[in-house]
Amino acid sequence: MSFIEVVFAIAGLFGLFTGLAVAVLSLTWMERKTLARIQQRAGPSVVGPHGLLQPVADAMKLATKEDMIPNYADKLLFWMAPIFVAVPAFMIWIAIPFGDNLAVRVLDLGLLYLVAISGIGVVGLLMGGWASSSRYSMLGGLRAAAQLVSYEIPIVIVILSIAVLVQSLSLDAVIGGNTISIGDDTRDLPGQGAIPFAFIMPMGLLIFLIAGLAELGRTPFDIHHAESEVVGGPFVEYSGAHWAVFFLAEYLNTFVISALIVILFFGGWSWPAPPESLFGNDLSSTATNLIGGAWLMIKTYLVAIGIFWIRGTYPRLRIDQLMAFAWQVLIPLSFVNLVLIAIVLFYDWPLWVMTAVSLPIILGVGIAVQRRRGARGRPQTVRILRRSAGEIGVPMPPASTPVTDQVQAGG
Amino acid sequence: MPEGFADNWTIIAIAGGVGLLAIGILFLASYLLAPKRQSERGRIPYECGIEASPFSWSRTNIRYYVFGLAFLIFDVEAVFLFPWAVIFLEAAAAVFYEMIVFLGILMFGLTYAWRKGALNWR
Amino acid sequence: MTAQLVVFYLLAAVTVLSSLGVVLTRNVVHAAFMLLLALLAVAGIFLMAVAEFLALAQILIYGGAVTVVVLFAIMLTRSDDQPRADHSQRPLALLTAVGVFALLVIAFVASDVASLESATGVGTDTESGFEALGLGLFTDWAIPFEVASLVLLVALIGAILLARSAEDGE
Amino acid sequence: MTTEGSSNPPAKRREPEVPQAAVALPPEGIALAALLPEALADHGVEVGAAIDEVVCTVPADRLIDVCRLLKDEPSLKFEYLRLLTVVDYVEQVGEFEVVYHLFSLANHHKMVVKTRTAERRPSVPSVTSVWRGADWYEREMHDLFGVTFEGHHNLSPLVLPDDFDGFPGRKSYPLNDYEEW
Amino acid sequence: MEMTDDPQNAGPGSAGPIKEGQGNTPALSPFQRSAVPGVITASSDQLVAMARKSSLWPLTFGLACCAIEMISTYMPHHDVDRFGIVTWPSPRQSDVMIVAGTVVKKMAEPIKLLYEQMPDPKWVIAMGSCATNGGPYYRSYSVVMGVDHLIPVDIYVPGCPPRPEALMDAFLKLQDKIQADARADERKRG
Amino acid sequence: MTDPVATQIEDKFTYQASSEPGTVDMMVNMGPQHPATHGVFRMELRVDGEQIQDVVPHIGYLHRGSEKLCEHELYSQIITLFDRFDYVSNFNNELVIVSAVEKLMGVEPPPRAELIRIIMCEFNRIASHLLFYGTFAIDMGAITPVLYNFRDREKIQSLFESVSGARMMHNYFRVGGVKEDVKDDFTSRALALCDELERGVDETDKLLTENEIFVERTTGIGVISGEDALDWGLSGPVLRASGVPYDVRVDEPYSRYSELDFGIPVGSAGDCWDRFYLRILEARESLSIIRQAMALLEPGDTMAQIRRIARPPAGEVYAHCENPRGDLGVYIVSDGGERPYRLKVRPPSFCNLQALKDLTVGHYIADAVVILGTLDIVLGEVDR
Amino acid sequence: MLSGLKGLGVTLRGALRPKVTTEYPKEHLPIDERFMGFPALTWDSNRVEPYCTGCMVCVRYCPTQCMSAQMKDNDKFVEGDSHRKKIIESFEINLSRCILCGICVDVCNFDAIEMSHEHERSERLRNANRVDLPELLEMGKKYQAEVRWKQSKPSPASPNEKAEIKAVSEAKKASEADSEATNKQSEAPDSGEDAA
Amino acid sequence: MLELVHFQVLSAALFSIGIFGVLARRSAVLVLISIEIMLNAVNVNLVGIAAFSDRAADVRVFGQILVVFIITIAAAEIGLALAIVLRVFRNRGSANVDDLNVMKW
Ligand code: SF4
Ligand code: SF4
Ligand code: SF4
Repeated sequence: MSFIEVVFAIAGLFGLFTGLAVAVLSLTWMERKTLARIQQRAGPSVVGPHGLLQPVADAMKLATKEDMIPNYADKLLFWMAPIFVAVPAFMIWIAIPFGDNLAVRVLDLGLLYLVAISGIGVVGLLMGGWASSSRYSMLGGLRAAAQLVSYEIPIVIVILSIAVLVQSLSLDAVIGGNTISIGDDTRDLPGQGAIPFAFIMPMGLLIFLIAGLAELGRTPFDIHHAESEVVGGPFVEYSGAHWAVFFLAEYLNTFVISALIVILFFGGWSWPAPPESLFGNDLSSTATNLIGGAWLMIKTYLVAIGIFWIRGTYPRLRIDQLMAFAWQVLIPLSFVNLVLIAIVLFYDWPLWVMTAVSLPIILGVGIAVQRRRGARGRPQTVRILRRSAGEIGVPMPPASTPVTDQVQAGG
Repeated sequence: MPEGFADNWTIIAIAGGVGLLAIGILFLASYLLAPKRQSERGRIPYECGIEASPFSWSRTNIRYYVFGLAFLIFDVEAVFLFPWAVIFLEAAAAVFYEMIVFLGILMFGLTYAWRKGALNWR
Repeated sequence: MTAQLVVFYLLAAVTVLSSLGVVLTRNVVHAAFMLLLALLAVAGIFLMAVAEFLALAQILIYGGAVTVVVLFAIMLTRSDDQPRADHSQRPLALLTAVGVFALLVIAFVASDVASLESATGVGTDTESGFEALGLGLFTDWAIPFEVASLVLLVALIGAILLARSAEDGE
Repeated sequence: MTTEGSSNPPAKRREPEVPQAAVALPPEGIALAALLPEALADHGVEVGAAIDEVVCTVPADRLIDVCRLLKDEPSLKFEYLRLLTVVDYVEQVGEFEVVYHLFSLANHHKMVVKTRTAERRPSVPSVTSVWRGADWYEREMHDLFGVTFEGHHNLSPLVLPDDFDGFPGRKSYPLNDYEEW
Repeated sequence: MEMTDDPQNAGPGSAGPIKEGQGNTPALSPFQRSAVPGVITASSDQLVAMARKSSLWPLTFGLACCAIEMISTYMPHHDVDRFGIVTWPSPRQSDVMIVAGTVVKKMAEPIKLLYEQMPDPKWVIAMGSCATNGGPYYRSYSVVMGVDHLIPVDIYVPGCPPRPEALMDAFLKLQDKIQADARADERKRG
Repeated sequence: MTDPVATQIEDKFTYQASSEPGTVDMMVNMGPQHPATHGVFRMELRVDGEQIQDVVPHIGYLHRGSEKLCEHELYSQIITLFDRFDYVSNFNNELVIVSAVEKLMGVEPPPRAELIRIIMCEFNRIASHLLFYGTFAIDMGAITPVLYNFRDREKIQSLFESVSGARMMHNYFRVGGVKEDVKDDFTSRALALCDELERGVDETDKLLTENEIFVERTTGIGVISGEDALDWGLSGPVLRASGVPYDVRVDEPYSRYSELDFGIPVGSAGDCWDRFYLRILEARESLSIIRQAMALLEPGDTMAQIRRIARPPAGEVYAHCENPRGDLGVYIVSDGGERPYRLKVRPPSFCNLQALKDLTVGHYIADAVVILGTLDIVLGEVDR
Repeated sequence: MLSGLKGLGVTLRGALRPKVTTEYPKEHLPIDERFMGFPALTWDSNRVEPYCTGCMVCVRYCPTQCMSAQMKDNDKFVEGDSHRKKIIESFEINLSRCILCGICVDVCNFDAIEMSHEHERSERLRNANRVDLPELLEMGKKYQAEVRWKQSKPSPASPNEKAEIKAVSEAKKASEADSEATNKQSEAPDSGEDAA
Repeated sequence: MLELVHFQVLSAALFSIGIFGVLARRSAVLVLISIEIMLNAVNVNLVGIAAFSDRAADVRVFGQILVVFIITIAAAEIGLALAIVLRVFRNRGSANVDDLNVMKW
């Protein structure tokens, strides 16, 4: 690599960083707007048109806010923890394909790279939690570590299932398909242009979505920064720029998980293919990439909105339930998924077998989980005692009869 | 050294550097622009308004460790799975069954842990 | 000096310094983080030897898992004797370490392995290299591979048993 | 007041012409008032009434026995302690009065138990052993009036800051002056 | 409990001359303190002030009855999120402390501590008559007669409790104040 | 951390060795400023990992000395202080003090005034329960219910405003009646509001009650038996969730509750889910009460003929009403003056809070928050 | 899982409903006419003076003692233009102490004080909300205009009016033909309380 | 030019640092960490040899395979050893190797 290339690379990567920062800002805006919409309120609307400048103002404020290090804190680790969380979150983006051959780097081991790099963030959270020297952050850091660690496994296994399906660790192959030779004959492995993996591996999608939510620490898995319990968890003591970096990392991860869901299960930039009738089929590769990138972004944002929507609806789990869910449901299920897909490929069954087997399993597990966890609500243990029926209190005076009629009338 | 290898990793290294640098710039900007007048008292760790005693260690619960360890084991397993995932179709059939046995053994471990209640928090 | 060498020295320096940090720091948690740093740098060293898969595996296992396990263990065993973290036999240990180092270096330099040339070898950089590793692993090394699963199983079960009984108080 | 007047603070406190609230016991109250003197015969209890409550005054040293009896005796069965409070009659008679409002869900009747303690070193036995719910009430009253509840497991300040000086519930404790507005 | 020696609030009958310039103003950044003042900050100050005032994050913190109306202010009908106001549970991430309710002596220390734990720049809104001067509890033995005995207050919102609109009005006035302070700073530096 | 002094302090304050060798419990302090303590409540938790070993509640961070103040205020002024006890259900509080004084004076308010009071109180009960659902959901991490509930609460408040002139601190009930009659459009407004509230409560019900996570988080958490609950002096929904059907509105009917037919939801599990669901049902019953009372509402006086400055006879009285949080009572000793000689409130949350330790020990930190949420304390009334 | 999805449905339905937010600085939630804002003194536009006589009843009954007032002899009464022998000289309410209870309004016998609709009075100074007579009257006038305020019972006649009435009735006695017109004249002061 | 000896010297350095750690540190956790460093030293060496050997490609990959196994063993070792340390700690309230000499816990 020549010097010039390095300079270009640095410039380009800075560009990427800026782009991602903007994406993060837009994501925070979108989250607030989505939640506001759900909650029948306006959301940010005063700062800039439709509140679009709100994230910018927030960012500027955070950058110019005092950045303090608490007493008793382990200063170095405290200072470094956000970096440990944010830098891997950024480095993941090297491998994300935005279009045909359009990634910062097309890595042959892309999937492994993703898995390996994203694992480092845990340490950052634990570090931040420990270094803050506050009980809440300690609790939060430990919770974060236990949680992220547990939900990392299903993610890894689902990614492995995808790798099995395309027989490659390259993200390009995930989207574009792959051809391998087995003995004498060659076999085409599916890419997502035709049929997104979501239809082949619905189980994988579900596991990935749930585990992804948990990796992000978003409701219903936000126990590590649960405001009502640990007041922000590992971030309690962080202020100003350091906190902003944590925040950035969190949203970068949200973005990455949304993008991964799109890339792994919804064909990334390639599905549904841009209607050729509209553009003709001799598009320049730039145009294809542009459209593909736009597609990817649109889908990613849609997934992100879905994540925000879930955030707006669900209460959070408790730590034991969370861990039990990971280890007793998600991990076994993800292994089942992996073995299933491997079997399907090994015996050369058609791929719809996978779908056909997955759906009943999902249903069965869903029902089993419900059964165990108090299915449809729980037995109603509350009953209503009425004075008119003499079940409670001193007996009603006889004069009450007309009133009862009115109850019936009033509904 | 094979084609693209050095480039890939140089870029990745640069990406790490750029990430660091960008965050460093943010920190620097904050250092320069942000006011600093925190009192000694203000730097007491937050404890809901009560003056916290110094605190850095907590003896955590053993359960954390069990989960961490199980994660470690499964991570190592994933390291084996990654090469397997991309070759088992091309390789001999034995490779496929080998991995099934391997997974079977580890699943046995998981079931054992489950039975032992190690996967329950309580 | 080629750029390669510069990078190698850099990584080696990080590795050695942070390993030194691991054995010298008084703060156990710092030691754990230094370990993380050292092991990540080792991953870089692997990359210098064109072992991409190993580097990523190293990051995967040491970057996430081992560090977390070690940190959990540290947080579980807060001993009140921080200042006494080191033995009194430090000089002795130092002597041994230096001795071993000298011995090893002499052996390495003297042996003819050192004279091997050219780093053109096959790594796991490309898919084919990676696949070669996989094929080797699952065909020639099939038995050790299964044994590895048993080792992992034993580690899991042993740790669970130990932890359980520790938790039960007995 | 027309009844025995035990619940009345002594006449010293009032001008004679002050009107008294009329007693109107509900049926359960009348039944209870009939029952009580017998049930508590050997405890030196005076039974009276105030508006719609049966009131009985108990010497402090018999308080625990009486309370236990009131709670356990099936025809009384006051399992619910509604309120525990202290009234400061120091200016009138130099005594604090501790008032217990009881309620029985089973028998659907209610009553008031009262006991007196001297101004200096006021202390009455704690009823936490009878009703656990008395716990915080007693701590609060200890804070505000300085009445010691013997046998309470922890009389540390509850509502007041740890370093608060004085007993602000007492009549003798002044209000803040009208300082600034 | 100690009281600060704010001359304005000292002692009884402090209806003394009303002093200007109280409340919180952010400390100067090194740029502003530097040898060549105003070189870089001349207009950036205003910009920063704009950012700050558009992103006032209050501490999740309610003391008494006023807290209920404060919560109402965050809720759909009023929705201060429009102004970029969202609450954060930790003082480290908040800019504004809304003292919504009665400050009793036992609570004085925590409030002071929380205030100090907030990073600079920070502001305080005293909501309701209790936080302003004791309100209905002005004669109570355990109430601090106004939170300004403990920490500097920027905006006082009268009312018991103030309507949500009144609190929003206070936020707007606080925004004005932030901008005006920045402008004044700039003018001072020339 | 290596600082010896720090270590020393740390050892002194941070740890309490538990019985097991080699384990150390951590003290976690929650409050007075903590998003989940509903005000300025503070509890110290001794936790082993995540499991709570001990709880020490601290109250008094809102002790405003109002009982003492009440002894120095006219009866008419006391009403304003009562508004501020349980600041989430102001009307219910006002009802207690005015009915106590009325009982002492032997005054009967006119029937219309009584019905208006009942309507207001029941609306206020709903408003209070709405706040409960919302904050409880927040405690559990669900952020939307609170906004829906406050949306509805705002409408109740605006109805209050049109009746009493204030959204919260109404000072509307008077000894002998209410301050002024409701406006002409009150009936239609209130009935329309009832329908809206019904929808709102249903929404909360759908959003939370059956959600698996919610059920999982609340079932079997913070269980207290009926006997223990009585022993602790709990009241209100917390007591009824444990299966004790005690509700002042039916056990000692006051005002005109005896003419109305309504149900009292009673639980049997005594856990958090029961306490939550019971309040949902209670809100529905309140709506039915309001509708009945509206039907009974007839034109007439709203104020009894008494002198403006109440001067009750000497004596002592205990009056209580069913507050959204439980049995709110007031004990007044009158010496025949314009001001009470002694006034003491029976604060339901204060009593309910006492049982906290029994409820939480053995659960997780997250459960403590949930349990505290279902106790639904209001610090203004706990500390007074 | 299914009931959890029901929750998603509820939130989705919420998202589809119109928002309820009022854009505060631009619009304001409707304020009921009964709303009790800060107390204000009413202005008798008829007599061109405040209604308040400085009788101090409200001051005495105010639970927070946030008012102070001073009365003086009414010059207008001396001149015969007003029925008020005494009139308020200075009146101050510390609005930041006032708890909006409305007791002062209840106890005032002269309709002289009203709970206005004023409520957005945030200030940067602690004592900036101590408002004095002119401002209170301003607030009162605003309020009177807003709600078309009416006196609850007519004021008695002032000395001049009395004299006039007397004169008129004497005149009536003298000439019975014009009785209607004189009646109107004497009633006029009682009805026209609307603020200008 | 990068040569095998670079890897070997680095490996030697890491190994001796590990040895120092094992010998000098008292805390069992730190001892285990040091062992981890030693194992990594071996890995470095193996990887180096694999990369620089002139055997056929599919044989040279064995060095890396060995590393995979070492990583596996290292992980299992540290997991299990730490569990033992925890167990000892629970029983004896100390995680110092000195205190482990009595094997009857
Ligand atoms: S100002 Fe009024 S509403 Fe606010 S806290 Fe004080 S008493 Fe409560
Ligand atoms: S406002 Fe009314 S009560 Fe008050 S001083 Fe004036 S006239 Fe008297
Ligand atoms: S409204 Fe109440 S507090 Fe305010 S001035 Fe009138 S009487 Fe005083």
